[in-house]
Order: sequence, then structure tokens, then C-alpha cells
Amino acid sequence: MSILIDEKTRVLVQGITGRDGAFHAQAMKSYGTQVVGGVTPGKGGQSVEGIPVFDSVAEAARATGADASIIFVPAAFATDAMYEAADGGLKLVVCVAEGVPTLDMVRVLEYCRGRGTRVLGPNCPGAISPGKAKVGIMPAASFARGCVGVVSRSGTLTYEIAANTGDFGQSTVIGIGGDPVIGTSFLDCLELFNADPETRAIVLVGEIGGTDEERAADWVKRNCRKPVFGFIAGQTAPPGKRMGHAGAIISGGTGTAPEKIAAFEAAGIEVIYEPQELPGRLAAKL
Amino acid sequence: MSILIDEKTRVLVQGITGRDGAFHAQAMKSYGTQVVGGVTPGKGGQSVEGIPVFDSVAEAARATGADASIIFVPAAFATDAMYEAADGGLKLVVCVAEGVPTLDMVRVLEYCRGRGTRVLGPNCPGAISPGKAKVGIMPAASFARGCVGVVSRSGTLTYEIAANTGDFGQSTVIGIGGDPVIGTSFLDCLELFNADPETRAIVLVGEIGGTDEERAADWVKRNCRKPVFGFIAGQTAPPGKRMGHAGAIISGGTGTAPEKIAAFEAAGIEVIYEPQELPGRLAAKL
Amino acid sequence: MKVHEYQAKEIFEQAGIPVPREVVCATPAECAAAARAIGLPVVIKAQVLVGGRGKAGGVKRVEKQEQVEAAAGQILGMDIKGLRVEKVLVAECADIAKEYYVGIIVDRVGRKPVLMASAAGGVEIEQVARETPEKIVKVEIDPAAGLLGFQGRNVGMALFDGDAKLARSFAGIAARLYRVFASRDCSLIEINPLVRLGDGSLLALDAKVNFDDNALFRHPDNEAMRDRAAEEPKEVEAKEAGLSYIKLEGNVGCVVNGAGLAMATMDLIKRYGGEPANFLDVGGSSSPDKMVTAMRIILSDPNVKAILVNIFGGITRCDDIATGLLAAKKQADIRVPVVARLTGTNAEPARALLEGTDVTPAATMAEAVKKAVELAGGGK
Amino acid sequence: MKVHEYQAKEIFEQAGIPVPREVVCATPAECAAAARAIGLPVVIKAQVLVGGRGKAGGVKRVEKQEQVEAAAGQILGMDIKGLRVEKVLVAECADIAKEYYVGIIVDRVGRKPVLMASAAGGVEIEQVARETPEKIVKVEIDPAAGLLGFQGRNVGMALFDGDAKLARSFAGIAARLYRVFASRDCSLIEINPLVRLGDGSLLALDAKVNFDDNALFRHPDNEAMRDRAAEEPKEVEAKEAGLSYIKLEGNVGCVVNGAGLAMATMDLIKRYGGEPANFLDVGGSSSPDKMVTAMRIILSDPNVKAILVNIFGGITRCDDIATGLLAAKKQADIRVPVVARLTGTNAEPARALLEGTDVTPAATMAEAVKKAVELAGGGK
Repeated sequence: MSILIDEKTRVLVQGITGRDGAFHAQAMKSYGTQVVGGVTPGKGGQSVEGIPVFDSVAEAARATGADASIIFVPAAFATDAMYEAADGGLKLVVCVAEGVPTLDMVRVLEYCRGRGTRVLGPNCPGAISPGKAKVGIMPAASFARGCVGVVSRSGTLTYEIAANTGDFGQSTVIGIGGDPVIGTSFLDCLELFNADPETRAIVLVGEIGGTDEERAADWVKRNCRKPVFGFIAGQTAPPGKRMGHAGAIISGGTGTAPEKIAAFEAAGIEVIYEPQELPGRLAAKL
Repeated sequence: MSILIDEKTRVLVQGITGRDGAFHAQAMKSYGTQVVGGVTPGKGGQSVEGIPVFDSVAEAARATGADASIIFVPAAFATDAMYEAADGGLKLVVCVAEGVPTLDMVRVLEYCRGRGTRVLGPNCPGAISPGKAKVGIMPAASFARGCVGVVSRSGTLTYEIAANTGDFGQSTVIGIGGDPVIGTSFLDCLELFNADPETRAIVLVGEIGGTDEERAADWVKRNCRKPVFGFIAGQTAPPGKRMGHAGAIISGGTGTAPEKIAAFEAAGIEVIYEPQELPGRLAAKL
Repeated sequence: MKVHEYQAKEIFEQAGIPVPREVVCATPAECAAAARAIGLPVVIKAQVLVGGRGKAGGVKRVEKQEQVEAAAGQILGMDIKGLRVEKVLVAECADIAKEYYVGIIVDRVGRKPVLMASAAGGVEIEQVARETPEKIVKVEIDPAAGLLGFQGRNVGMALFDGDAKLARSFAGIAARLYRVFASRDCSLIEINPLVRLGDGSLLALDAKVNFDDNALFRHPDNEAMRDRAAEEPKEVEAKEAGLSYIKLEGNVGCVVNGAGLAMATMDLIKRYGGEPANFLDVGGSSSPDKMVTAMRIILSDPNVKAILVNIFGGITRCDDIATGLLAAKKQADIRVPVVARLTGTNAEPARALLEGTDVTPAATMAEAVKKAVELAGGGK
Repeated sequence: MKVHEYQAKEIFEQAGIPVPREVVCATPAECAAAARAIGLPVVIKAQVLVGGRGKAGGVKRVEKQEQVEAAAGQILGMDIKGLRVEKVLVAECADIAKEYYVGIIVDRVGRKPVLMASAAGGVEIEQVARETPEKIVKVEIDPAAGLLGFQGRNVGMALFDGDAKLARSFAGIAARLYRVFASRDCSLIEINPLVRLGDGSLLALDAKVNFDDNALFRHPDNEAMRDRAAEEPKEVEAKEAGLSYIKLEGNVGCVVNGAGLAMATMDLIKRYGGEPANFLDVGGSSSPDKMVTAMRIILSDPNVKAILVNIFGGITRCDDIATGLLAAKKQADIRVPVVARLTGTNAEPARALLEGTDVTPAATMAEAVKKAVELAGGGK
């Protein structure tokens, strides 16, 4: 098993005829993901890399039995794509785009919640269950099938951490996104990893800003039966400055690295200060 | 049994310190309804006819364990009162006010639906389960406990029909309201009456406009195990003219009385043309 | 509340929905000037608040400038279904390739606004719905999210056979249409026909906007569009007194409390061989004053031969009604017989008040109706 | 994006939120004229985009007209946390009975806007939240329904100890505040303090409005309020090139792809005894050109003693980075050592490109950081 996605996940690529959409549709398909269709209005009937293109999500979902999608459209159009995915009955929507307005996300997440659709992102690399499926933009070669679940707010830092799981490999690696309002939280992923028999340890890759790490730690303390490791990026970041991610900003004394690390320690989460510590720490616990 | 309300229903009166609110709070209480509290912002701590007044629904619900409310505020403020009732966790909200904008109702009903709150009305007389509880404005003396369930889009016509159930009496009498968009439909009430052991026959008092009667008839045909009688007001109404109720308007050839009567007949619903026919027809079936 | 086509077009124009070049005119001379400015041919369209103006001769295409005044003169002042044509719209003749329908209403069943479109434009949507329902494309609008981009686009794709460019421009029009619908509290908004021109652009050739009466209190801009001249003065007077009155063609005047009971009373009059002269709902809490106004309005109709008062007291107190009735009789010379059936709240004191007067009492609705029909001279 | 208090007040005024009589001024003479118009005493407040201006001496109460210019002269031109005061607000002194806090932010956990209010006004809300959380009243705002009337009223009742009149006027202000928040895509909107005056009315004495950067594309009115003078020019230049750059105080320059990895790299520099000179994220698909700009920006900081390039290729191709690095070296005279760690997509060709150059290669992040810190002269 794995979480969120596996070999049975049937994926649509929204915006498949764009440059990024076409490139990643091909990359996901090569990885073995069941990329069953693409959506670009007006291009229905065409095909991209052997993948049939449809005019709408509803049509594509009907024709292909898709249950997930990944969105490759510019930020200004990404919310409309999420609405369409939810309206089309998809269960999982991955949004890669950076720069989606926060209040748009507030509204679309409420809409998706009402329709039973999970959003991953925005501003995230997606998810990969190594050896099974990739619904995202990560470099496949950096991941290997195994037993460590990784959940992270970052992109490349996720790859760095995953690459440092060594021989243990990964069950699923999820980038939840760097924006203040995102569809899937650390907590959501922890619950899933905790219930997933294939996952034997969990690595939580947090960063400054918000309190999602603290909430996750609190949950771990009370519920988690598996070893959890925690990493926090941004210990040297000054308050009030947005560190790239819209969500990575220390405001009014909350969201600092020391607070998050203290929460991890209080919850029995082993704190990692360098990615390369990970293999040794995993070996000691597993 | 009865439907929607009974002797255990704990009722708040929103707008209790107004003229109508105070009058009907007293009338409902005299009838035996458990009127547990009233709400008027700024009048918290006072009491009306021995009923304690609170500043907000949340406070009132917490203090009294109320699960229903009836709203006596002007139409322009009625939606806010419905929002507050739903937010306060009440299960049933009766809105008497006439003149609530339709799109406000669309929005508030969506909100209430998401919170498990049923709205009865607006522009309705409420409901009465004779001998048990009255959450409405109907003259109590016109109703008697018994076995006929009455559901109607009208006010006084409902009293007229109920008064014509003769010795059979009524299990519950519900006025669903005369507006185009209302919280509880004929169909909703039919389902409840059909499942209610105390109800042995159902009278559906429709009027021109919309297709709610047709939908109800269709359901009766397929599901109803009890005798159903139907009455339609507005057979002489000309198309395009609003007959008092915002919902009672024949538009573009739909919503006419002949259509509704045909639907009743096709569903095996006995059509009543005069209220006074009812006792005889009930006697023949029960 | 209905507004004229030219007013709906003004709303469309403000909202960025493409409309033809056109000018509203009240005289033949204005029409001639408008036609000259627009360029011939033009179409002259009667502005009345009822449908069917085309069949009634209220729409004329004019090819030559010198024919404009005559054509306009025929339409201006014309009577269409009882309404006088006070204004006309002089509009350019568009180069129409195909006609479509698009509209938004609130679906009572789904309790949500619905965008409807059809490639069968120019025809009443209800007729299309009855005869060829498969030709109507519908989407439900989530009131929280509004009309979503993909929804307008997908309807457009269905309407324009997969032409993505037309679908996008349709989506733009639909989005603006919904914005008007929601922001101005419409009960209906329609473009019929929406036309595709020879050059591939879309244009709202006709426009219909109805406002929700219940929301007028917060839309002075809607209220300002009211055409008082097109309204029945008695209905306006009744409304101002808190009554709901509609004039009909019969001879039995009715005063009833409650819209449903009022309709049922009218129906029973018809069933017993009479014809109702009006619909009249005195509303909830009735003061004696309202009753006086109600009687005056009914009596202003010379057809009325008898008056039926049918009251089931709830909030309304029967004694208030009786008092009002007596006051009305005192103030005006009521030359027609009155039958009163008063039951429910305070029916006893009401009966006492009427005792000894020439008001005919009745115990039931059926009895009251029978007597009133009889007194009015039967169905004649 | 932050705006000045005087700009926030303009927004408030348009929205109907009561603000003091006040004038924004750029010179002592303007201040004197403003004070004369408003009437003494006045308060002169520095307009800077950082907090803590009061402690820094940027707010002065002036009793006499003849003291205005001198006081204004002290504040104008003042340096507050590295920012020069270019403008001040001259405001009437309100008759304050009590200070309150009210603000709206998006709660990340609930994923909804939240209205917060507190009777502890004038204090930073975060401090109140830490020390006396029970003093904060909060309500979650349903994005579909907006801030509902009863919500504002109930918060007002809690804030004003059951005074219904004050609660209603608070609800009016809260409703307007939310309208601004939602319609202009704010990330934060605050009135701190909101004051109750001696006469019982409410007034927004200070105002804070932050706009969502991600929504600026659809709000030219928000963008128009940007104070370019208050921004770090290098950060602006970086942003225009699609980079995210923040200047820090250390001596190890960093070029990293991805915000998380960039922060982790900075942290590791610190951990290994160094100090990062900057945060720099080259973003997703990096062209060689971006790399050239990145190097130029970093090198413009004279503190930089070594540069660390840490790339985990995904969408970013390592060979693009290497090519960009070499181009930068060619175009500019890079006097400091460069350490490069390139892994992931196209790492092999990248290594080949850098072979034989004076760029120090590293296989892991830890190795790269160690070398860079060492080359920069350790933590010194």
C-alpha cells in the first residue's frame, strides 16, 4: 500500500496541451502512472503522447473513469480548473501552480470539501508512491520504493530529504505546498501514513510560518504509533520577511523555527538538523 | 407521533420582544409548546411572558437546549436570523416573514443544508401537531388531534382544509410557504408523513406556479402507501399574474392548475374541488 | 417587476454584454433621426411589458429612410394586449448567421440559479422545453461560487459544436449575465435571441430582465426603472394599502384573507356558475382601514354585482373585518349586496356586529359562495 | 504587500469606516497648514512600513500651532528600522474613552477568514493572543455567506459588555472591514486601536491593510498603492527576473532552487559556523539568464566572501545552472570562490561543464556548505 495514489489511480492532466502539461504527462506516463486522459477546451479529440484529449473534465471523466487530476494551467486559471475537477467528481486534484490568490483557495476548498474532493497544493510538487505512480513534477530517479512516508511543505527540499532515506526507501512522498491556505495538511497526511501498513516511519519536513507543524505534533503525541522524524527549514530566517513561499513568513512572533522544534520535541518527534542525519536515525529506529 | 414538531420540541422565538413575536410566543406557550427562550440582541436577561430572553441564538441554545426556532423579524432581517439559527445548531427554523428576496433564500438554504438545519418557509404559517405543539401563527382552535397529515403552500386555506378533516383530526399540519424558493417542499413532508405511524391519510394543498405538486405526485405514485388527497387553488387565475404569493404565478405555460390536477390523477391522488368534500372522501378511505 | 427591452439593454451595455446600436424613441421624428444616425435598414420595436408584440404588428423592418416616420407612427400609440405603446426602439439590422437562447432563472426544485441555453433561439424557451427538451443545455449555479468559468465554457462548447473561440466568448457573456442576475436580484434574465453574426461575434438582439419584487427595497436602481404608466392604477393603489388586488373579468367581487384562500374562493365561484371579478388578499393583520380601501377598490369596477367576504381569522381578527365592512358601508354608497362568511379568531363578536345590517351572513365557504353567485345574478 | 497607514485610511474612508480628520504631509510647512485646518492639539505620525514607530519616536502629540513645524521636522527624514520617513500624517486628537482591537486574517488551519476583536486595543494582537487569549473574541467567516450580521453583532456584544447600540455600530464597521478584505484580496486588515470616543461613537484611529501578493494581478488599485521607495532595490530587481531574493547580514552568498531547500541551506551554513548573506530561490524552470542575474545581485553585496550554489534538479536542469554560472563568471569579475553542488536532473552534463573551471565541486549539501563556510573565512 501507499497513500493518496497508487498503481490504480487514473489520472487526468488538465492543461495537457501546454508546454509543462505535455512534458509532465509524458514523464508521469513513463513512470508507469495511469495517465488516462488530458483536458484542454477546444482540443478534444486530439492526443498528446498517445493520451486522449477532451474538451472538459466531465467528458474526460466519463470516458476514462479517471479519479484524479493534476493541473498545469497558470495560477490565474488554476482555481477554475479545481472547480471543474471537483464538479467532474474527481477524488484527488493536484495543483502545481504557484501564485493562486489565497481567498480563491478559501472558496474553492470549501467547494471541493462539499463534493468530497481532496486538493493537494497549490504551489506543490505533487505526490509520488515510488514504483507505483507519480502525480507530480518530481524527478523520478531521486525516489525509491520503501517504507518511509515523507510529507513536506517544500519541493526540492523534499527531494533532498527523500534521497536521504537511504536503503529504507519511501512508501509515498507528498509535497503539500508552500502557500498559507492549502488543501491537504500535515495532519491529513500523518493520519493516512499512520494507517498505511507499508509505511514504517514518517518524516515531516516543515518550515517557518503558520502552525501546521505544531498541530501535527500534537496529533502525533496523542495518536501516532510509528516513529516520526521532524525537520524545520528557516531557522535563520528573519521575522516579517517572506522566504519565497507565501506561507513561509514569521508574523508577530508565531511560526518561528524554535516554536516548531519545541513542539516536535514535546511530541516525541525526533528532530533532524541535517538531511544526512536521516539514514542513521532511521536505522536506529527501524 | 407526528412530524417535524411534537411535545418534546424546544422552541426559541427570534424577535420575541417585537409585537408579533411577543403575541405568538404567548399563544404558542399557552398551546403547550415548549417555548424555552427568546432572542433579541440587547434585551438579554429580560423576560417576555415568563420566557427568558437572550442576546443571541448561540447563548439561548446553550442555556435552554433549544432545537427549533420561529422567526418574527421583518423580511429584510429574516435571512440573518436563519443564518444565526443554523449557526447555533438548531435543527428546525420556521420563518413566517413574507417578502424575503429569493436569492437570499438560495444562499441561506445552502448554508442551512450544510449544517443540517431544516427551514420551514419563508412566508408560511408554520406547523402544528394538534394537542402536542404549535410552532406557527395558526389559530389553535381550528385544529384537532387526529390522523390526517396536511401539507399546504397557503395559510388560511390550510386552516380551511384542516377544519374540513372533520372527526378524523390532524396528525400534523404544515404550511410550507408561498414563495418560489422555500426550505421544505411537499415532497419532504410527504416522505415524513408516509413514515409517520400516526398519519393515516395525507392532504396535499397545492396552488398554481412551479412544479412542486407534480414532483410530489410522482413520488406518491412510486412510494406512498397511504391515501392521498389533493387540492389545487388558482384554477381561475390568469397566466402571468402573481396571485398574492410570489410563487403563485403561471409562467410560460407551466404551473397551471390543469397540469397539476392531471399529475394528481395520474398518481392516484384523489382530487378535491371543494374543501367540504373532504370529510366524505376521508370516510370512504379510512 | 418587469422592465422594457430598452432598459434591459442599458443594463447589458453597462455590464459589457454586446448589444446592437439602437436608440429608444417616443416620437416618429425621433425615430427618423435615430434611423439616420444608425443607417438603414433598421428595425422598429414596440416597447411593451407583454410578450407577443411581433405577432401584434409591433415590430417592423424598414428599408428606406423616408418610410421610417410612417412605420414608427403605426407602432407608437398602438394597443398591444391592453397596453399602449409609448416608446419604440430603433435598432440596426444585424447580419444574423444563427439565433440562440440564453437565460438564467432560479430553479425552484434545486433551489439554485440555473443557466439555460439552446441553439433554438428566438422561440420561447418553455416551448423548446416542452417540444425538444434535448435541445436545452442547463447548468446549476452554486450560489457561493457563482457561475464558474468552466461551466460557461462547457455550455458554449455544446451550443457551438465544439468551437472553442465562440465557447469562450459565450462564457464571457454568460458570466456577465450572471453578474447582473446576482447583483441586481433578478428573478429572470434572458437573451432571446442571442445571435451569432456573419463575422463570428455574438450579440444580444433582444433582452428580458425581471427583478425580484421582494428585493426592490435594496435596489433603488431597479425601482427607478419602473414604468408606472404600464401598471393597473387600482393594483398600485391596493399595493400601497398593503393589499394584493388583481382585476378579473367577472361580476362577483371577493375580499379574502390569504392568497391561497382567495384563489380557492375564486375557483369556487366559478364552480358554482359565477365569475370572480377580482383576486383580493387583505393580507395578515387587517385593520378596519384596509377593509375600507378594499371595498372602495372593488366597487370602482362597474361589473361587480355582488361582494363576497370570506375570512378565516388567524392573525386577522374577524371583528376588525366586520368593523371595516361597516365603516365602508357608512362611507360609501354600496349599491350591491354583500355576503360575509367570517370564521376563526373573534368570529363571534364579528357576527354580533353584523347582525341587523343588510350584510348576508354565511356559515361556510360553500354557502357564502352560492349566495354571492346567486345575488350577482348567476353566471350571467 | 503592505501599504501606509494613510493609504489604509483612504480605503477605510471610501468604505464608510469612520476615521479621524487627518492629512498626509511631506514637509513641515504642509504639516503646519494641516494642523491649522484641523485644530490643535494634533498628533503627527511617521508613515513607515514597519511596526514600532511609536517607540522609535515617530509619533508626537503637539499642543501648540507654533510647535508643529519643529515636531514635524524631527519626524520627517527620521530613520526607523532602516526606513526613511518621507511622509507623516497630521491627525486630530480624538477624545478617547477606550481602545479596542479588530482585525481580519485568513486562518490557515480553518482555511477561512476570521474576524478577531479584543478589548485590549493598542497592543499587538499576537501579544494579547500569547498572554491573555481569553480576551480575544473570534468568529470564523463562511466565505460563501460573508461576515453575517449576527456575527458582527455578537462579537460587538462581547466587546462592549452587552451594549446593543455599540454592538450594532461595531457590526457595521466589521461588515465594511470584511467587504474591503474580500473585495480587495487582503491578507490582513486591522484597526488597532479602534476607539470609543467620549460621545459613544467608534473611530478607526490606526489602520493596517496588507494585500495578497498573489492577487495583485487583478487589483491594479492595490498595485498603485505600492511605495517603491520603501523597497530594497535588489529585491525588486530579483523579483522582476523571476527570482526570490532577501538580503541578510552574513558573508556566504547562496543560490538555491526552491524556497525550502534555500532556507535549509541557510540553516546549514549557520550550523557549520557560517552566516548566510542572503536567501535566494532561482525558482522552477531556471534559464541560464536567471543564473547570471542571481550572481550579479549576490555579488553586489560587498560582505559576500564565498558563493554556494546548491541545486537539486527537478524541473530545473543542472546543466542550465552550470551554463548560467559560467556565463556569469565570464560577464562579471567574480572575485570570490564559488562552491557548486548540482544533483538531480542533468547533473552529469553539469559536472562535465564545470570540470576544469575554478568552481569547487561538492557531492552533498553538507560537503558544499562546509567548503563554502571555510572559503568565506569561517564564521568570522
